[in-house]
Amino acid sequence: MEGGGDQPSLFGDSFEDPPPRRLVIDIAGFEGPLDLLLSLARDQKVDLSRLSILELAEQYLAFIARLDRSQLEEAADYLVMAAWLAYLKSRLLLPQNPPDDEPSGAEMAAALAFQLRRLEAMRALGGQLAARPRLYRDVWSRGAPEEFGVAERPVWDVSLFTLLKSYGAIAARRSATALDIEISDLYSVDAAIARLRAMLGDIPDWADLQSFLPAELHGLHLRSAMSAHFVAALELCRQGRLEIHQEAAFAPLWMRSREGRDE
Amino acid sequence: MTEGERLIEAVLFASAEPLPQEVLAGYLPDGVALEPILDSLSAFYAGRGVVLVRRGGSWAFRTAPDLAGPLEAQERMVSRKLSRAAIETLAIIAYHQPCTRAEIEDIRGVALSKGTLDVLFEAGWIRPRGRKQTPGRPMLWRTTEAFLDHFGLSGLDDLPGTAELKAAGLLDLKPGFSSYADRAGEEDAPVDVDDADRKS
Amino acid sequence: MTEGERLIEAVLFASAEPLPQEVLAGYLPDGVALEPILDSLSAFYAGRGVVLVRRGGSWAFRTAPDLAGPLEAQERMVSRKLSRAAIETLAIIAYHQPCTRAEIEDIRGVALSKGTLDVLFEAGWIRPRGRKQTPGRPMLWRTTEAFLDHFGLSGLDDLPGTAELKAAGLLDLKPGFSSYADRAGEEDAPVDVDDADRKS
Repeated sequence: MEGGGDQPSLFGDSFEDPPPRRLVIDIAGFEGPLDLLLSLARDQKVDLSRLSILELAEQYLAFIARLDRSQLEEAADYLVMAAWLAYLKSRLLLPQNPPDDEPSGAEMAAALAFQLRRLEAMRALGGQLAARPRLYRDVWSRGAPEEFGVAERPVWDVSLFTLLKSYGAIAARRSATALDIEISDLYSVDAAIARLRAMLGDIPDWADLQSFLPAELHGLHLRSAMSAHFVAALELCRQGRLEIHQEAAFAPLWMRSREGRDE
Repeated sequence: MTEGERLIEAVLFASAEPLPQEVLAGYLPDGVALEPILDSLSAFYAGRGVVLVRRGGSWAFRTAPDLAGPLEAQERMVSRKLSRAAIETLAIIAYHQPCTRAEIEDIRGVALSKGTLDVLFEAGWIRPRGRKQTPGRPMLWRTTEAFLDHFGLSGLDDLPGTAELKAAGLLDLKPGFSSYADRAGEEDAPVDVDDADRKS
Repeated sequence: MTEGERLIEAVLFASAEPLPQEVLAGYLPDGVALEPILDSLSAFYAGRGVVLVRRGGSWAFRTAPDLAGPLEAQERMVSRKLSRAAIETLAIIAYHQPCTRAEIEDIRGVALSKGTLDVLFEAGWIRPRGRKQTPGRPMLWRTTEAFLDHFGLSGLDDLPGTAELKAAGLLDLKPGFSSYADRAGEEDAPVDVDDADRKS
């Protein structure tokens, strides 16, 4: 990827919110990149301690390459793992001395192998646990419990789960009734009109609308400035103070001042 | 001990009702007789803390009648359910303590009925502690050590915060209702795939 | 058979739930020790159709696990089928406890989805207890006695394979090779409920 840095583009992507962070994407039935790796490792049909991490990295990258874009767009975890494995691969293939503060390729591979063995062990234990004789499925308690004692002592039947769930419900209810409206910090159309109007003298010839955006903005602020300036340009055009043209859809928007151009 | 004896012992133990002989016989493999098994189990349990008794044509385990005295001497635990209002009130006190009755009502959005605080007080989970320095000087409520004990908490600090409740799936905040803002939080800035396309 | 043995046998037999040792000891006259009684009863019932089992600090009579097949006709409480993620998470907590949500996510290499921790918590098999003394002070999760009872374990030391896993270093909670999962939620931003929600 070339340049660009941390400034997201204004076009290309929608203005929608990013996907929720905890969304777990099921790629072909896998539960996360580690699960996919473990499954690929099993296909090597060797003991996990003698696994070829290099081969595994290649298999993972090949698997990811086969997925279509629509699946990948939402699966950031898988892509980050792919990037990490590509880096690991380069480290393993070109074993130069890493800087002091970075692990060597062999260390990285060992850490990954450990992760896989630990996950496999936990998965096996989960299976063993689920297969144990379970209460009220395989094993039963006294069917006719008896109670003795004349004096009664009440035992309140309420669990921590019930208590917390109940508080969760109250908190949700409360938050639904209180609507806080925060002051907008996005770029407004009014501000953009005022700004463009002041700059009209600086646009004697065709210039890209984007080059007139305030330089210090990022992220949503930048996007809001872009849309506000676009609307502002249309308004100034309507007032006959600005001309706009665009060569094709999604191409840059050119504009120039009509000040002093009146026939 | 034979397999037949083990099986009949387990069946009688787990049953909620006395079991008729025909039902018991149904558990045994063909050709295994029930009577010798019941005889040997009765003989075995005679004189123990639990005895095998026959009620008409049915059989059941019961605690030995002579133990009634020593067993009665202990308090009997009776399980009781707490009302929803009481649970909610307890949760509010736990999270907002010290707080007054009016504050609880404000948070729940309904008036507190007379018995609700009483039940929690009798259970030993809340107690009044001081008064609020506002007109009327209302009592302030707090939770007790017994509250922590019952819920297995090592301290009030163990109670999960709202973010943690949410993470554990115990708090469902419907987005869009809680606040309205068209502000750009830096960390939430949408990540754009087309970074490279940006003209500079 | 001693009177103490008869009493404890009767009390345990009469209860569907495991009883804590302190409760059992309450039934014995002063000066009578509980441990030898429990030892002799367990030895006595070993191999029978009904067995005496330890569940953490509590004891209960249960049908022998090998009779599951023949007892099939007994009423079953069908519990919700556990997802693979839930079973794995339960195993991780059981073997690494106490551990935080982030540690579980690190071992599984994926963020915990909704309906994993809360299902286990609701079943009564896990509970939060204490907080880790690291930045953000995340909650620590542990298994409960109900977990032991459900899975037929006499204690955490009864979990299979612990020694081997330990020897292989697989019970280390060392973080994984890269922190690729975005776990901004729970650990970094504890919300102070008191301050946020408190009305004054």
